Amino acid sequence: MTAVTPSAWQTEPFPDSPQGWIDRAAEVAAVLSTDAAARDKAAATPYAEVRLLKDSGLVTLLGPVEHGGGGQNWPTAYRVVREISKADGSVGQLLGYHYLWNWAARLVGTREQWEHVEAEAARNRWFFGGAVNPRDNDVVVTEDGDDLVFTGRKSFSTGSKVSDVTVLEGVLDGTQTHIFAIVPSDSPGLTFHDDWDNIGQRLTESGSVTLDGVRTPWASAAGFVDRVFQPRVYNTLNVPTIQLVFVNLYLGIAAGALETAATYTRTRSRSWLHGGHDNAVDEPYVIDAYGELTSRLWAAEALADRIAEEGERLHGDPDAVTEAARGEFEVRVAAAKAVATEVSLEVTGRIFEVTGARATTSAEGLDRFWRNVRTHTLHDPVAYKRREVGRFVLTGEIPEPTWYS
Amino acid sequence: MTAVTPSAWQTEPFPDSPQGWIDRAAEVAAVLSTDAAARDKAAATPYAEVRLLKDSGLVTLLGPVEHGGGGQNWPTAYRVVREISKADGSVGQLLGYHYLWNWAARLVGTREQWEHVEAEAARNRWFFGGAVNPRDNDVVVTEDGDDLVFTGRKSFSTGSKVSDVTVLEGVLDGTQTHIFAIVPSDSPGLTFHDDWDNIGQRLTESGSVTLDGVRTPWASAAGFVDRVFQPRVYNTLNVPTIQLVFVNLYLGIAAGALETAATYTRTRSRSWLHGGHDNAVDEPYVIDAYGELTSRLWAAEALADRIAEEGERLHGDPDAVTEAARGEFEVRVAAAKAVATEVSLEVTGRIFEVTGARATTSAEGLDRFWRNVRTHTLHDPVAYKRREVGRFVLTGEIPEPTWYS
Amino acid sequence: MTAHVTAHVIADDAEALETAGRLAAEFRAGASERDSARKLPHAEVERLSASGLLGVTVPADHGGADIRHETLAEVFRLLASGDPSLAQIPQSHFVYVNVLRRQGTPAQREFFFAEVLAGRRFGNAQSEAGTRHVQDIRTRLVPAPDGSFLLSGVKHYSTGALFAHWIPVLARAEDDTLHVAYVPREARGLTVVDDWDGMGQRTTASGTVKLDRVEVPADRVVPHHLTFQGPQLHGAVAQLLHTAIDVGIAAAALAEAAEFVRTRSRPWFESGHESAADDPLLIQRFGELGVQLRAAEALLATAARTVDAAGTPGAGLTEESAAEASIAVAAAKAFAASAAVDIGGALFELAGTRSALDGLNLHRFWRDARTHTLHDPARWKVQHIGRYLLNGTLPPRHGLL
Amino acid sequence: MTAHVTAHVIADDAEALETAGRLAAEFRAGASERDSARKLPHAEVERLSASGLLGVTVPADHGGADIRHETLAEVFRLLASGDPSLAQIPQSHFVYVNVLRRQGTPAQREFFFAEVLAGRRFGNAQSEAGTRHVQDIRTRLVPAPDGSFLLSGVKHYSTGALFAHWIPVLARAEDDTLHVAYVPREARGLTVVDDWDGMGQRTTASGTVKLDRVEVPADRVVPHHLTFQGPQLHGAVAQLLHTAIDVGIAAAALAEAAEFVRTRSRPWFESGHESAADDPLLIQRFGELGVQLRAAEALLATAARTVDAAGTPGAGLTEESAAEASIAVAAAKAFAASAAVDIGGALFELAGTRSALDGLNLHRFWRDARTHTLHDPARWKVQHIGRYLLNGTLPPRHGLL
Repeated sequence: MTAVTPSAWQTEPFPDSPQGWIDRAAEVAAVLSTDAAARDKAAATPYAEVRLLKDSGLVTLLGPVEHGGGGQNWPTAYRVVREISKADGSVGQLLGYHYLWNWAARLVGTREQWEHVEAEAARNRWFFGGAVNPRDNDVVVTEDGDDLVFTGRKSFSTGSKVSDVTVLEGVLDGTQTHIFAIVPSDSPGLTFHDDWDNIGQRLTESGSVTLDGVRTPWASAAGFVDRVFQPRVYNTLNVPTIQLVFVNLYLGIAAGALETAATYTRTRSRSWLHGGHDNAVDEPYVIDAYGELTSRLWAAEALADRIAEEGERLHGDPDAVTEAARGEFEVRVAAAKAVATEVSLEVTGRIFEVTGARATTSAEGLDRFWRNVRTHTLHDPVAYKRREVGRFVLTGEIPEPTWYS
Repeated sequence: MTAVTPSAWQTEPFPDSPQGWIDRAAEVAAVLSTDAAARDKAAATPYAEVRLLKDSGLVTLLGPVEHGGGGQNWPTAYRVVREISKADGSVGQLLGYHYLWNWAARLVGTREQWEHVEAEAARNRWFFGGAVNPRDNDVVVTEDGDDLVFTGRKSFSTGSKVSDVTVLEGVLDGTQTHIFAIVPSDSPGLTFHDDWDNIGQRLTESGSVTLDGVRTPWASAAGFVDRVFQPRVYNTLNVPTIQLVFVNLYLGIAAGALETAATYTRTRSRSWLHGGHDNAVDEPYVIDAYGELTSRLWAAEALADRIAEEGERLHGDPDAVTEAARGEFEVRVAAAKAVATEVSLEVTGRIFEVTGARATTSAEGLDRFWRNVRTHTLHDPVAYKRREVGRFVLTGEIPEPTWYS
Repeated sequence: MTAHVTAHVIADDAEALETAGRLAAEFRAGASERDSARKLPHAEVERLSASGLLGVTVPADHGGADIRHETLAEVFRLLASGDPSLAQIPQSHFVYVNVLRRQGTPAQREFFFAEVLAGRRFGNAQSEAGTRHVQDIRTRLVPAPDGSFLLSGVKHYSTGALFAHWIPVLARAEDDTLHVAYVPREARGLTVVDDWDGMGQRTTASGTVKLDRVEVPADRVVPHHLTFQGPQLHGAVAQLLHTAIDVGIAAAALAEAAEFVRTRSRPWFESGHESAADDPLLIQRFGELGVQLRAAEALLATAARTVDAAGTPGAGLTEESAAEASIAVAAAKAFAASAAVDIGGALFELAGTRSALDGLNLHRFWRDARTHTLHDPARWKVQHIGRYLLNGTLPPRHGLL
Repeated sequence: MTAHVTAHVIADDAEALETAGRLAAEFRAGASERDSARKLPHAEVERLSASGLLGVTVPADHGGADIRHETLAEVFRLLASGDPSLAQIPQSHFVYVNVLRRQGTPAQREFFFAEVLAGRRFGNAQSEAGTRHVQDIRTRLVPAPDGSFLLSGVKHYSTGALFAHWIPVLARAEDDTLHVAYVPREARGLTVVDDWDGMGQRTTASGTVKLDRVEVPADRVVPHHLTFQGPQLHGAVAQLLHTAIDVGIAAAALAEAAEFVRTRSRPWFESGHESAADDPLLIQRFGELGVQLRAAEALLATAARTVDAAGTPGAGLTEESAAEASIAVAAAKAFAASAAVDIGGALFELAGTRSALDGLNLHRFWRDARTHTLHDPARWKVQHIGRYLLNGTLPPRHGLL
């Protein structure tokens, strides 16, 4: 980050309302947007960006008030992710994943565990990373007295070097049992590799991780009581909860693209020769394109917000979550994912039609929005999200919980 | 209507919550759907249908509780319109327009006027029609002592013969002043013609009207004090309020089409020869189409509901409505209209691809959904709705209030 | 036998095109009325016979013009731009002329090609209801002791049967192989029921054919299954004609929309123009649909040329050239289907509020397109195209590809 | 003068196609690396010259092959399927050969056609920044007392200029009419600045040409404005070549996606298949994009044939045939632009998560398509098509239609 000065927020009190937090996020976004294109090109490790998230208080948004957290809920967190993603999709992703990893204790852990984790996280303004790519089945967990030892490799992580703590995931040796645990990111044996070099989301530090005997107490294994996992339906809310982070990430990037393009069209685009218009903003087809893209984006945003509220009813009473309720929530999130994927690819691809040929200069970097969406929307195929929705409306079938549904 | 029996609702108390009213509407829709295709073909005057709306209490949904109304607000009314439109777009339109004409007193009238009208309407379960097509400038209002006399013709009306009262609109002779007044539908000089014969919305009684000296007291001219109109910004909320009726009409028809098609696919469609599937519901492409259409529909519904809430903040404090707030609401509604038009045409046209060739038999009448949407979406060109949105995001310009924006 | 028919014999491709253009213009005049009154086009079908168009695929050595597929596709496109139902009626006629070209004995060819050149029409009796899928055919040819057959079954969606002199019936022999039995329209035990009630293509008379122990001499039976034992264009040609119908509907709908806007639509008050035809947003939509229509037309012509270039069975046709022809036609059909439905629907947003009057019957284009494009699912064409493109998988051999 | 060049002379259309196919395959190998390193294709441009492809539109009476536009379009499509930047470099070369064909004096034609057959290249210097719109040209030819001219101005987006032997400069004469001055690359006062920094088409070297009182003899100036005083195909041909580039990008992107899926993609765990290439949802998407690509290809070929059939100025070309050619090309271009951008983007959803690795550089197709399709706005093509379709309005005569 080229131009971060010590943040004014350090001395300011926390916002006291959801809207206040969204406004705070917009202020952070304004700082990020000043050099977003240049930072995308440089693709440096985002230490300064994470500093900004900490200074502004956004990292503790979901944390308990009594320990210095913001005491907000998921609908606000999603809006904050969207706001940040308008300026910088990478930082939006880092923050959104952080919220989920921070919440992982609550999703999977016992009450004692998550109360402890959330208190520590809020007090220390921990930034969470994760090494939980579930398509790699190559982290083995072995027991060594009262400790667990993680060994293996994950091909993708998030946050890695910029995180204070990392959520690890592995399979207990000789079993089918997955174990989650939170360890300090500087734990011995935990090595983050510098091999994330993708066309988009370039600052997310999503490279591979090696776990060479990373040690953590058995007692920190989330959700285990006397070394036996205590399953709840609520565990499986991890997927729709993070997928809705993705949705808001895409919608934020799309909104940022549209705003950036509108500024360009307003201030720099030439009108076309036959138009009889002096300015590009007066061309009917330019106006029409903005109207069409905006309308679709607003619909997707409304769906994302509504589903966040639907999810909040589940998060509000975790023990009451039934398989049916979880399944319907997952289907709704799948629909939002389908719509958000479509609209964000469309918006980020079509803005060029209303900015014009000169806007393709690399210096402008307007393609970062498309590259960011294009990269992250490959996380899991959207066709299978549509399948969840289609099956539900056709046959009433709810998706079986997996790592992706 | 072929099969209406005296409704059970006459002896039941009113629902006491928005959801209760939506459930009531769903019960009415279930009755309407049993012979919707046959009634569409017959295109008879919908006396029985309006009776059903009255018996079920839906006509007085917005009316004051103390006079026998349901005491609900616009967001619930919109949901009710959507619910009815799932079964029968014509009846959904009749009801939605009824709500608007009933509300016209509040939009344009003085407090004394609207309190009087709403009390009478609720007590008598009036069904409202309207003869207010603003593109016809050919109804002249003349003064005759304490009376106003309306003379001329409107090429479209709604409700006409099935209504108890009709909202008239005309221009005061020699001025540019529009006058609205509510008159009994059997007023002398008011003639509804049987010339509505369109491809869709066939039961809406939208034919032309002749006004041959229709007389009403000057005192009933909405919003006039001492024969001088008292303008408020709130007057101009008529357009976004009715346009949001349209939005919910389209979305209801689309949802009905999708549900009807899903039932057909589930129970009657054959799978295609190469699929290796026994049932059409197992074909990946069939599932995909339902997933895609449902996702888009849900997004449009979420936007419609959110904007209804935004509008309710304006309806809740009419005197506080500023031009800017009205303009932004209008832009939001325009976006919803653009999205709803697109998705409803897509859904009603594409259902055939997932029901198959045999579903095109006239007896099935599956084309009524498309014909209904196609007909009503021609009310005003959606391209100009996109223009409102595009101008707003590009230049911040809000639409000037007209009859269509 | 059937009433005496005399037909002109068309000489070449150019005459076929000229004739089709002329007939399309004639048919266009009454198409809307026939549709709305569901009035079957008996006189028009006779005009078609008399014009000689039904004989243009008879081989040259039997006296026919043997026109190119590119020309035949254009003939269908033109007819459909005039009256889509009328254009669909002879679709199976040409398909069953093709069956004879491929599998007919010399005697069968001589006899039937003379019938065709005389203007006699083939209908069809293929499809069966209540079976598992469209290729699950249960109608049977039961051998009689004298070498003839008895044919029993019920066929639905038999486009053209009502107007036909001969009804080719798809049936299985004792060994389950597919044959076509050419049965005279007035054969004892054969009934055609006019029970087609589609929302579109309303005057195709695609009704039911009932066969109750109909006697069929052995020399009226053709071993159609042999067609599919090697590379074949049977499916490609059949689908090419369907594609041409969709493209014709699309073209007619767009032309009607333009005519309506020029002559009847009011300008939208916000457009700032005196005439609807000057509204740039309306013009833009016409431009978009014009591009879509031109793409459909270009794909149709390309597909037809690909069929022409593929060779014929036994004379240059290979697995690969047959597959490429099938895929080219499938691509054209999938695209044309969308174009026809889109343009049939968009007509209204172009023409404006007044166009929804039922009496104008402008929804016939959409109804026709929506009905006809469901003949067989476009999604399966797309799947076969994807398999071909991604894995080089050749499409299956059957009459729908 | 320029370095000595020797070029093969191509004999006919077939040889042109064969040569283009061969070169495209060669160029494909290094295209990604050239793009990612922004390494200008100097050697490849020389190969193009040597192959004789740059001379194929020289009239037969000057020794050229004078190939059809259908062939020329296919040559560009092939080259672009190998390397889209490399394909764009000679686009203006052919445009300015055409200017000489139309308006060159016999002496100019003799001189320049010999240059072209020898493999020499024309670049371009057309576009100006900071003006009101793209046809607002301010570069001037100022007459000198000896009958020659002095040329001053700054041109941007001068594709090919860096590689050119001759730079045709668009300039206004004293009377404001448009002329083209053919200036040697090494002329005194002429500088080419390699400042093109587009996100796509990165190695086209579409940089800046600065002209500071460059001396131009009178016999190097061609009255280009005369081209637009009657029916013309200048714009249609220029745009046809741009269209071919977009279609080539689309084809290359889809082929690359298929190759990736077949060889590198993992199957999605819910698909129930062992190989990604067997996933029916993936196959379906390939099918959809295959249809879109085939439509673009069919429109390109149809447009090229329409140009060929339109006649030439003074020999059959009419207002109507020229308009139909321009509209056919405009439709093809509008459609191809969407297809190229769509397929370039869809490649990733087909190929899956691993395809987003920056090192694979698979985003080059989208970047190239997105950049090149903005050359001039598709929305205005659509508007002209709409005017033509709805009101019969002939498109304006200029170099972009």
